[in-house]
Amino acid sequence: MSVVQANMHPLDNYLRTERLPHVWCSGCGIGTVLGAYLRAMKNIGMDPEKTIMVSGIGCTGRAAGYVKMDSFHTTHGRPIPFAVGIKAARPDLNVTVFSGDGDLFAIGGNHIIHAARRNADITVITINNFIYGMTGGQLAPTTPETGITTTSPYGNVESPFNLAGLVAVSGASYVARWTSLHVRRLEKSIEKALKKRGFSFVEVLSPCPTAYGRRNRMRDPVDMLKYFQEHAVVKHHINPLEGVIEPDKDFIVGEFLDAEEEPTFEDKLWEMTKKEFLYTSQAERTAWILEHRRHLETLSKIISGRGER
Amino acid sequence: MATESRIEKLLKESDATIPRGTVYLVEDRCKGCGLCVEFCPKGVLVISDRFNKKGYHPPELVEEPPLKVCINCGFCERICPEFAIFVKKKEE
Amino acid sequence: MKVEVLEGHHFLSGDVAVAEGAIAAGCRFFAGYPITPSSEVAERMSRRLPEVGGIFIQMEDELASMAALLGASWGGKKSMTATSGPGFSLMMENYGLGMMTETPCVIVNVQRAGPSTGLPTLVGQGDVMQARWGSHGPYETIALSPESPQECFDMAVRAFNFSEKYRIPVVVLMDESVGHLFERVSIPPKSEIEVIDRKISTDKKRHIYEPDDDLIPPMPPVGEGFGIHVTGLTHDERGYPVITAEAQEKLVRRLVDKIRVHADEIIDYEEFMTEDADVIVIAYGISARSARRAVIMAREKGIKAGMLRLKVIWPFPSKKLRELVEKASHFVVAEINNGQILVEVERAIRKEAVFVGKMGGEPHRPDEVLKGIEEAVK
Amino acid sequence: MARIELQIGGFGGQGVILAGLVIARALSLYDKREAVFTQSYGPEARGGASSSGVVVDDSKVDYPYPTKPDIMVIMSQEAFTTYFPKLKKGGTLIIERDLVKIDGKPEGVGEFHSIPATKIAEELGNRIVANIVMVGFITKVTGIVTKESAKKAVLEMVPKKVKALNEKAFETGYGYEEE
Repeated sequence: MSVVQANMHPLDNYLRTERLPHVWCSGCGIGTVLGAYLRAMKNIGMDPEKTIMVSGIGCTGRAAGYVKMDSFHTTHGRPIPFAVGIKAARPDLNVTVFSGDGDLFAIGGNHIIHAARRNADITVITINNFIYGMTGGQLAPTTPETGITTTSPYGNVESPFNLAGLVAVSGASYVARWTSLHVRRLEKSIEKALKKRGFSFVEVLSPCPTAYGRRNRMRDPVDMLKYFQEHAVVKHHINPLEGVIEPDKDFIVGEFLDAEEEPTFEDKLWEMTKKEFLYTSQAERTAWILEHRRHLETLSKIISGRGER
Repeated sequence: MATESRIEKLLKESDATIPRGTVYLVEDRCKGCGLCVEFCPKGVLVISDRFNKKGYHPPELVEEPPLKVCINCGFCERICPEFAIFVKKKEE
Repeated sequence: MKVEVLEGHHFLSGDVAVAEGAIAAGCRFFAGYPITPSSEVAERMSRRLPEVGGIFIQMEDELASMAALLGASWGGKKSMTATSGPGFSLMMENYGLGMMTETPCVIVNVQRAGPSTGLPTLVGQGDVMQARWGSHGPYETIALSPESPQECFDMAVRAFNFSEKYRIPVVVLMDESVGHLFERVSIPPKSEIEVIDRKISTDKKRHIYEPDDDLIPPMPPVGEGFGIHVTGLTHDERGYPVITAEAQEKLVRRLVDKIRVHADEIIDYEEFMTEDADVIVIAYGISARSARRAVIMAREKGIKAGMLRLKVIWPFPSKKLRELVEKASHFVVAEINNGQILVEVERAIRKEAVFVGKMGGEPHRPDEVLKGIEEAVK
Repeated sequence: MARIELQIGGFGGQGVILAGLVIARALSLYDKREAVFTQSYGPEARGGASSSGVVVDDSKVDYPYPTKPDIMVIMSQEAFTTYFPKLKKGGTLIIERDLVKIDGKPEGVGEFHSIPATKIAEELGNRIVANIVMVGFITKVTGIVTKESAKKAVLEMVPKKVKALNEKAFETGYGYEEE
């Protein structure tokens, strides 16, 4: 029996549908996670016109090309500093970085720890598929020990990064890890991350059947999701160091960190500017205030809230 | 499926009705990965023999009441990486 | 000092002057990483930008600085960074992204002697070709070379104007000597400083990379519902990736042409005693100040010398050199490297020039350039 | 007046950079001359010999560094060894008398002046103003810059709470009578 044929999908308003189908392989989890992101946006009523997505290079880096919002597909490893720049210039806009583990933690590793340290008010979604997918399956900073890749044909001798743990200890405000199978909780988690003022980070373990699964006994996309189903243990607010992922062992997913809100990097930058800024003319003053109205409002709320505590 | 039949039984005894859903598909976006089929909690989907435009086998429905019916849970919609499949509540 | 334009006469170093020029041009965002001999630019900006409603960020490295610059520029701020050799090398990746995505911004490079860490505190002019070809792929660049703090101020304004007008990252190629020497800088009132702002797109239906007749597409603002997509991949006018040779030819040809067709508006040089000159020295930055002295010394010795000083290095004034080669018989190139502009000069005049190079560490002494002039006329 | 080159040499921490900068600024902004200030950069400036240069001319200065200084101010023995040989024949030599041990005017020097700038500064209350004592003295004996301009530049460039001390240092240096 055939399902009902449709021309439109409920998320189409958030997608550049003229560019679909996307480039990702059959069974790749990136589309699933992108869907969770767009649903989360929709659920909390975040205005796509006031939202910017920045991606780096790699399979996940292509995400920015499919969302119907202002989007930037930048250079390898640099979406976070690009996003920091755009957010500092326009604190009234929501800025999300959507990129892969290689992009954000190998070549761009320095940037993510510093953006977390600064508590830049951006949301970072990382697809962790344990591999460099787009370039054909080379070793990633997340490839599990013993993992076979095209550049570790005898097995990986390195220890992988514990991404969520690393970000949690670097100074972020919100950190969570899910798998692409945990779609509902992922969606809720992204909602929280988007709403959180400050640096928020969601790591999503996601299957790459083509470049990783094929070489590591999980050829079918279903195999990897089943692996997630069997080994993922939901646990919240753990010691970030517990977040290591080891082959064939259970691993923790959940909310690693949900810190109390603190003034963000942009709050502090603009507060400093506001103190020093000598308005040169009434017109300029008005323009400046308009531009940062939303920002100033939230800022004053936070500051007065802090006073009450 | 033991638990499910128990739930079915409980539901039958109560006034509650199981929500029913209709499955929709933007067929040419499908890449035949099978995730919707595999993870549908009700098992209402199977991979069809048909090809879509890109040469993939899209899913199709096996409605076998009372157990194999779409309950509008939306999991297929969420797990689908292609923005291809979605469900809507069936109006009775 | 809470003023936007530091009107009046001041005694400033080149590094401070370039920062003041940037602010006068409307720069409201600076991202950088400290590096000698450019750090004074960052220090000045960190003090000044909050006073004028701008943002200063010290990033974690130069890769990040350059990326943040592009982000802020799309966020609507005129943005700048300052660096030196090793940092400039790190910026090359996103310099290319700026070229490909047509993002206005200004990079100040206070050159020191290299390669590598080289002489951090001492002068060099070895980044001329890196400014031209440092990122991969074909493109056209704009690079200016001031010889004094006054020009550092003036050229910062001009660099921003070029970057906004042609939607391109512009390099201000300073050198340690010019960056660190102090001289009087006279700053006109704000109303007398010409400031150009980028063309803003107002039509949401218009494709993001649909150029006007001048080959430059107006820039859409972010956060206003334009739904733009910006990528470093080869793209079509909608901004979408198109991975074909045809798309590359069309896009990159325009990126090159948008500078080439406007080259005459950009190119700038100073002719010093060239009118009747038999021998012409080509120099820029601090080397030009040595060369100017050498030309005077040569004239005292009865040699008809002159100087062509490149105020804008890229685009290169080949046409001017071809004119000069009709009148003058000899050419000398003085620069603090192993012959970079030399290649361009010889290509333009189609013969050899006498090269007075220095590997770096100190500017030419005037007598060293004079020796080159004497050798040329021998 | 044609091009005049002044070089001030000493060791790091003596304030030779500020001394040169004050004079150059005074010349440029208040005496309306064309002046340029340069300094030696590099690790040697932190502890070793350190120097600053002022070049003044009627028209815009071309080559900005001193080549054969007309006036050489030396504030340490090491700086004397390093910089003195560059002094133009017949040029003016000014030394910090207690820190540069030489037997009277060296050969080839035109005018020769000496001042115990550090001792004077100590007597005024802080050796840190030795450089400003020297600026006062340079102003007086060379006439390269007018007194009003030099003093104005000094007061502009030092922190508010030490203005009085620096003014006294400048005046004392200016009024110093050589033995």
